[in-house]
Amino acid sequence: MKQKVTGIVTAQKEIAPSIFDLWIKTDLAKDVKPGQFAGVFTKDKSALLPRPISICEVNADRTELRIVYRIAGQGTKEFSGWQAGEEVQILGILGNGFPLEKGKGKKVFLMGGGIGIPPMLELAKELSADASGAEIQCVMGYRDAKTFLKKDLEQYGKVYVATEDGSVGTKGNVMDAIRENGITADVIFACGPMPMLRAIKAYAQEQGIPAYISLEEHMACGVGACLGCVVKTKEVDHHSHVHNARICTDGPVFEAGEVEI
Amino acid sequence: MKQKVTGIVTAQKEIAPSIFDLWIKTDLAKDVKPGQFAGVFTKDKSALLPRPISICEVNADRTELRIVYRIAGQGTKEFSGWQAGEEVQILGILGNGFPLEKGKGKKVFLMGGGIGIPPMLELAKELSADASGAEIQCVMGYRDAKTFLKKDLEQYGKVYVATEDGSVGTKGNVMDAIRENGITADVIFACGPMPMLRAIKAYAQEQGIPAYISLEEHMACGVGACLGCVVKTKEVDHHSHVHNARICTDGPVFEAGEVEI
Amino acid sequence: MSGNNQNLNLTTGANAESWAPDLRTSIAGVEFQNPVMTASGTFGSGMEYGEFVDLNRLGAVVTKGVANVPWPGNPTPRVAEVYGGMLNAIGLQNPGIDVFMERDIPFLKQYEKTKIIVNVCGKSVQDYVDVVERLGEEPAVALLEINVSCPNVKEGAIAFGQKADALYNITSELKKHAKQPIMMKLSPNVTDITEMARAAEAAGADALSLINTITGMKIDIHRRKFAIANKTGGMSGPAIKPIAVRMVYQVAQAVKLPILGMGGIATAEDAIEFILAGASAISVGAMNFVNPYATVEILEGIEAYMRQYHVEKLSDLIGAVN
Amino acid sequence: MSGNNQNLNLTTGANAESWAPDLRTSIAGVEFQNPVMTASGTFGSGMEYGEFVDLNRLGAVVTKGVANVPWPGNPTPRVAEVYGGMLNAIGLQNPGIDVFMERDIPFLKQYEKTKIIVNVCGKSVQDYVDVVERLGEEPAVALLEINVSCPNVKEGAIAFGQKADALYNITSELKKHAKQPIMMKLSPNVTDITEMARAAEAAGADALSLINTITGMKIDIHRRKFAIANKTGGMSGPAIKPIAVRMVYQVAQAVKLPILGMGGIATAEDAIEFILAGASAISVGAMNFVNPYATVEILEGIEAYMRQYHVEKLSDLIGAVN
Repeated sequence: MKQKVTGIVTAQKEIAPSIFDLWIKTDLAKDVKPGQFAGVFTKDKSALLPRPISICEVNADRTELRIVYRIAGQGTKEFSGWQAGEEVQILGILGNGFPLEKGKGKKVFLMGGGIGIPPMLELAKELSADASGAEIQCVMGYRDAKTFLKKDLEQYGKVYVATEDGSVGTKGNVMDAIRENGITADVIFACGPMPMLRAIKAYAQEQGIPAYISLEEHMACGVGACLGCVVKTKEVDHHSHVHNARICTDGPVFEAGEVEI
Repeated sequence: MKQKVTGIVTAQKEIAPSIFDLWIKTDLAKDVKPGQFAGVFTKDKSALLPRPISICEVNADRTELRIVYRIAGQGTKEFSGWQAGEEVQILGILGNGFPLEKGKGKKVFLMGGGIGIPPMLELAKELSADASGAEIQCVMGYRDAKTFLKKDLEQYGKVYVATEDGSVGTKGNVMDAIRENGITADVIFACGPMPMLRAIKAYAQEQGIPAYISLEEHMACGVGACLGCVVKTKEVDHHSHVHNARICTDGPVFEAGEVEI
Repeated sequence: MSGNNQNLNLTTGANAESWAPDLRTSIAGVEFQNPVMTASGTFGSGMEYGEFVDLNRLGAVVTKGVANVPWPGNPTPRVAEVYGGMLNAIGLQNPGIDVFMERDIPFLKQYEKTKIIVNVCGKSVQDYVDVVERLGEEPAVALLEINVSCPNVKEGAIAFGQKADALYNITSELKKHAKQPIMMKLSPNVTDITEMARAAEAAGADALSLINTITGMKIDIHRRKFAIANKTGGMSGPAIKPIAVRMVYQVAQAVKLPILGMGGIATAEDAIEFILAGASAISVGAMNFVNPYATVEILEGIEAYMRQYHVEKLSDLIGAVN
Repeated sequence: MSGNNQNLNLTTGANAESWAPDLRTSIAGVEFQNPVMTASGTFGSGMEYGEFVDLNRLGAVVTKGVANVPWPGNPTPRVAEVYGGMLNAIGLQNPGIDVFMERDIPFLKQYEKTKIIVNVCGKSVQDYVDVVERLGEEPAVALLEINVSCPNVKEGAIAFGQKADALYNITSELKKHAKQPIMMKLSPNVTDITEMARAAEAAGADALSLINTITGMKIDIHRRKFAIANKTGGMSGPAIKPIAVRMVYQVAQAVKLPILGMGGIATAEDAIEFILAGASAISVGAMNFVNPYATVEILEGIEAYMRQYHVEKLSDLIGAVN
């Protein structure tokens, strides 16, 4: 059930320039699925709407959420100043997350770009924990050598890195890394900037494999009421009865072929 | 010179129900005159205007301001939560304060009602410190037995108390206390609710003595620019060239005969 | 100078007295258990917020606007945050009256204590007539709110809401076809809101709701682009409340029609301000997004205020400012 | 879902490059050293804020409105705080043109780098004409801002600002008598701001300034009384910014006249938003009350932005949104 709750910050640190790693104690952690997100509220009454931020992972006893975010404005700037012990307001858990079952026993690509990398961690963790033994290949795109979360991901699978400046791994983006390493997969899970997702959609189509991509859009309510965060869909969707799915509630994860991006 | 500065809270406690006693370290304390006030800012971006609050006193080495205020809304409610060490924004020092020289060597009434009592403390202190040896008679009106600042005032002069519920001193208001104690004065300094100030104005006129009263009005800028906080004056005043003096800069203290209240 | 005066915090006002204030109110002969409703477009048809609040506690659910056929709405981005509020240009995306009758009405009928108010939109008078007639078949719909003031659709809508004669014409036309009482939703984007209110009254409107959103704009200075694809969006949230209260008061002085007041209501204090200004009921809009429990908390706050000041009936507060 | 995007904080943008952006701008042939000005009525004639900022750093001081004779203004309370802003109903209290010419003009003349813009108010066309003619005697006055949009005075003022024909008439009449270029200050309390802008342009106005305040109301729910003696007041502050930006953009699209943009500007980011929307210069209003250093901080922030994005001339930013 979705709720707005008070959580307590347990730890926060900067893990790359203006990328912050925040742990929050909250009951919402109990049943998080990989790829779901939370709405985090500022304490600034001039900035009222929740900031949608994807869950990076939950701790072992499922009592705390980890979110890794980039400072992108006054809201996230405020978040970066939060101290352990501080009470914060969260709306969650939102969205449907990645269809884990599609990866079971398969050879998978987990592809993340920039601040789209964090949700891949919980996904890698849960896929690797699954008895079916999926083969997890993480392909992560960074700006530079500040490869945040790389070590975390390596616990669960092989990690291929692409950097824009070529300082680590393949010079270029995640598609370049796939080519350079000559790797393949039966299914793709991805999160990142739109150009990357478009490239992945095209690649998946030419390979004839499914790609589950996590989209973002400016949101207001986060619960499916306001129709602010829609994406054009190939088919008329069940809710809108027009070609508009709600990213917050029908997504944020869609099979790439279903959405027009 | 007026400035907006960052001060540091050094102490705060509740000295009567929803009456708070706040000390702030700031250079603004250097040249405060009794009856002047400061604009105190909330940290809540939905409530932007400074709250005008009169200075209760300054410490011996003039490095800290003391303000005693009542919780009257969201702004003062926020103030009441401020902890020692916290940085706060203040605009000051504002207004002209009481004309100390008018009390020198005289028999004076310092009359305060409710949250109008605090500014009387610095005034009593400075009058009593003056070589001319004014005879200080404080007449303070409270709701009930919670006679905040009474002990502070007693350091500087005789204190007569009136309480609405009669629990301490004279039952009634400050005028009742004057009659009951059969006391008189050559000059009055007063701050409090409008009905009290009107009664004092009438009393001063019938006694043929001057009364310097501190007025309040809703303010915006606090520095004389917006013309929000005016009071009708008997004479055309020098600034407005109509019968409107600015309480924030021409006041807040006026000789009772000069203003229409 | 004895320190500024501001309102005391209401929530301190509740107490455990045995008597219960009478929160009932009515609009155009329709009785509501209390004055707390939802602003069209911020609450869907209640499904999403049913997870957070008991819909049976609301005076009414005012639905998202529905048209004769499905509308796809505007391109994204459709929403942007602004100081103390937000802009939206959804463009009245809706599944059309057929789906609405089959899916949304039956859902809302489950909540027997809560009245159903349907917001009706269209691009031509005939569009509105078609929807109004379909809704006439459904007795569970208590009241129709006619959206002639959406700033985000090119044709129709706002055109009817910014010219008194156009408002008069569509109102009188809809009155001929409507089985339920009709409540015209007024646009704040006008020179004189009372002129619009009088036109609606003269044309036979049964009630008025105001305000719709105020047209605003946000520019991303780093990309030098509009924050919203539609360039302009309708502004809502606490930032617009003083404008809304002013218009509710002006309209209450100008016409006899009951008013559903809205515009930035975030707290019970806000709601009471609208009621004192002349609103018979109030709607919570964008603040549902900020606090999904807002409607019920506001309801409880209104009751606390009535206890604090010993107000027996809500009707004693309507228009009671002086 | 990879986290929301918002603007980066501008102040990180400044750097120590040697070149200096050209901040000069002009309105109706008047050259200003930079685009940062003050909104009429929030800055007096500069005396009070000269304690906080060096008036010589401003593009111009726009004075409090001055009439042909002293005006007493409205009863108190005249101001009230609202969410993200304030309401005021000062009622254009002013000492009249005689005192203004003897006291305020000589004071402002000391600041040679800063242009003087005088805001002119009146209750009849003749009132305005009298003031405009007196100001014509003073070459130090660079530009006249004609206040036809104060919502807080009963007669005149707003009446001229809410009807296109009335605005046309007063504008063309004043053009006959004005020695300086005239800038008509438009009211946002209209259905279509572009209609007003076109009327002013057609009548020969040299420039436009917008927006004036938006009429609002606040009710003290505990006393059940209006927070302001005048009942309604003009709303200003960050809360109204999106409405102001929208109107500046609409007007910039509709007419060729230069625009002085204002309405809730608190930061350099806000100021740049207005400039991108089409303003040639901007005024800081109510935020002077919140941060008396706001004007100069905004000036420095605009320069930092221009350095960050290598914008050589301010004119490259005017209307540059797309």
